[in-house]
Amino acid sequence: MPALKTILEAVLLAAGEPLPLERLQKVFPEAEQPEREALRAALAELTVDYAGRGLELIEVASGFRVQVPGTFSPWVSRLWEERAATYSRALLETLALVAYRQPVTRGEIEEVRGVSVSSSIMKTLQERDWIKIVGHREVPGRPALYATTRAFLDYFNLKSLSELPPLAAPRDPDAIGAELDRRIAVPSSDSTTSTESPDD
Amino acid sequence: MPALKTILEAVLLAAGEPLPLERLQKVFPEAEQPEREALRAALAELTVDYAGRGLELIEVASGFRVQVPGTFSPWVSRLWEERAATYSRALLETLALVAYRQPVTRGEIEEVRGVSVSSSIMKTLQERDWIKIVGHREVPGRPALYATTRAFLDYFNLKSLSELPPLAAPRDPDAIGAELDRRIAVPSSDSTTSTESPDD
Amino acid sequence: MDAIAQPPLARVDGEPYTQLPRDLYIPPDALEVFLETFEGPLDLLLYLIRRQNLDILDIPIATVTRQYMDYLALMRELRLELAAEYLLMAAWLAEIKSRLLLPKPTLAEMEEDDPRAELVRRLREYERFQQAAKVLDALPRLERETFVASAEPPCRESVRPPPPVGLNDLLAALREVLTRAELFGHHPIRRETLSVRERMSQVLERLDTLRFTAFTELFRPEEGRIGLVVTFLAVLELLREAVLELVQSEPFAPIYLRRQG
Repeated sequence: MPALKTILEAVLLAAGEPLPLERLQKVFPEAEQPEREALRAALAELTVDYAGRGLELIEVASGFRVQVPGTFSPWVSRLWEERAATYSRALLETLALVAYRQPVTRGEIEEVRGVSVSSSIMKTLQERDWIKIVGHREVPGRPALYATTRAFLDYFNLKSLSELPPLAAPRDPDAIGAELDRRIAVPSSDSTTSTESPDD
Repeated sequence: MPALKTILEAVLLAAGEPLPLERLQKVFPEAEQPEREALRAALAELTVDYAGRGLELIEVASGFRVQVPGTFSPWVSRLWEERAATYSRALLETLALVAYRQPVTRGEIEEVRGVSVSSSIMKTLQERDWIKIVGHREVPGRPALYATTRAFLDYFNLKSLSELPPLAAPRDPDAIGAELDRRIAVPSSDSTTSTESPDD
Repeated sequence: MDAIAQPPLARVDGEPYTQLPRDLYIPPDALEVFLETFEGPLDLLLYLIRRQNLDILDIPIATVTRQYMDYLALMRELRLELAAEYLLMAAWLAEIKSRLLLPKPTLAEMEEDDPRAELVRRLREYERFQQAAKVLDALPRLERETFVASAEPPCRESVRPPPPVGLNDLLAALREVLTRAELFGHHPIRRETLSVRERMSQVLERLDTLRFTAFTELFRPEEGRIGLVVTFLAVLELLREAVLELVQSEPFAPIYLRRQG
């Protein structure tokens, strides 16, 4: 019988999608299923084996995946005529709002962005399986609540939402109020330009 | 820049289809395209690297392809297992009767169940290696006597048949406890006692 | 903030415009592109503020409002369809401006929020998510930076696993069948000692391979009295059911068991 890590390598490459530990266990007959710890150890060995090679093993939200590292994209992307899809700012802003604010309604997204969110953006995001409806807010109209999916995390090479880069800290509304009070303490017309340097 | 064979590895793994030499050349910028001979040499190196691993490099009609060797098919094929079906009630009843009344003939099973037992059920149970014929009753027709197997005990995590749950199974102790608590809580004048009853 | 590189707002005769012309003259076809460049009134306002290197916290409302209205007027002049949000923002800006111009009458009303506070809050909030969108876009993602590595699998045919069965399913099935049997009343089932029936199977199994065995060899002293009794009962039951027969060549000779027939 081949070594555990070799079997895992074969299975992960044949799968072409992330596999959770449970599914890796299930490729073995019932009586021979390795413990999760043994699997983790073998996967760690593979990770080391792949250093400096044309492939890498990473863990994303749906499990373990073998992929070609980003350093090879200059060569790999020349394989295909089409360039990788780029997404509009509107789509990315909407996705960012769902990712950082989930679960969130379309109305709440529109509130922050100050414009209506086009249906085609919501449709594209759902068709890509990056966002999905996870429920409804119990207010009149029962608007749908959107959240990101596991496929979203997989696609962006993330294991969980906590791996998203932190959002710039919100400015405390009280602090904004205080700051404004200080600046306008001397009744001023709004044309007065502050001589203070911007604080950010 | 990574070694030529590493780039080829990355490109072949990302492609997911056979790539002819011309396409492998084209993943390099025009000025840097390696000679076909250099490519062939690097591919030969990869072939050697993959010996004893979960992948192999082969040349097929339309080019070079990375594939999982056939020796791994026992594991890989379990990746795409269909969802397990469920057994019919008739089959479970038959199995239960063999387990609790063994050794037993098909006629005896039919007598208790009140309907005939299909041959396919007996065949399925024998193919699963849960029951087997252990003898014949010396009556006209010499009907086969069925008993459960060791594999049956293994599957249900039993050391012996005596560990089968007794027929008149006592009620789940937790359920009994909850029931008692509920009954005790009612006569109590103190309304706080009811909050102490465990959730069920 | 001004360090953030702006994408070209428009291309006019192939020339990229990263800054809107100061005199606000924009060729019509470029303005259409320009309108698409902005993601809404908040985006446009942020642009105006950044362009003049102003602090969001200290927006000169009069100036910004005037500029904003100029843009809007121009767009309408060109009969570009303006989203309602732009007009709503214009109305809001006008309201803020008018409130700022009003004298502050009493001390109690000094507490009142700066009319700009809500606008500032929304601008800052939107700015955060503009930033987040950029961060998200910069993450390495599949099909752009990284690619799923796959190798041709050796086989594609799927395996159908046998159905799982729980012990409880088994017990439930038995209860059901026995209840049914009792209902008809023909076959009262009495609970038998399982171990005897199990031993019956074992004895038969043994005879299946041997055909013939010494009676004494069936007994295992290590099983103790209970084990001996169970084996003995099993043998008796098998004899009664005419599955086995006992063979003894002469009195006191060893007793053998063999399958009937």
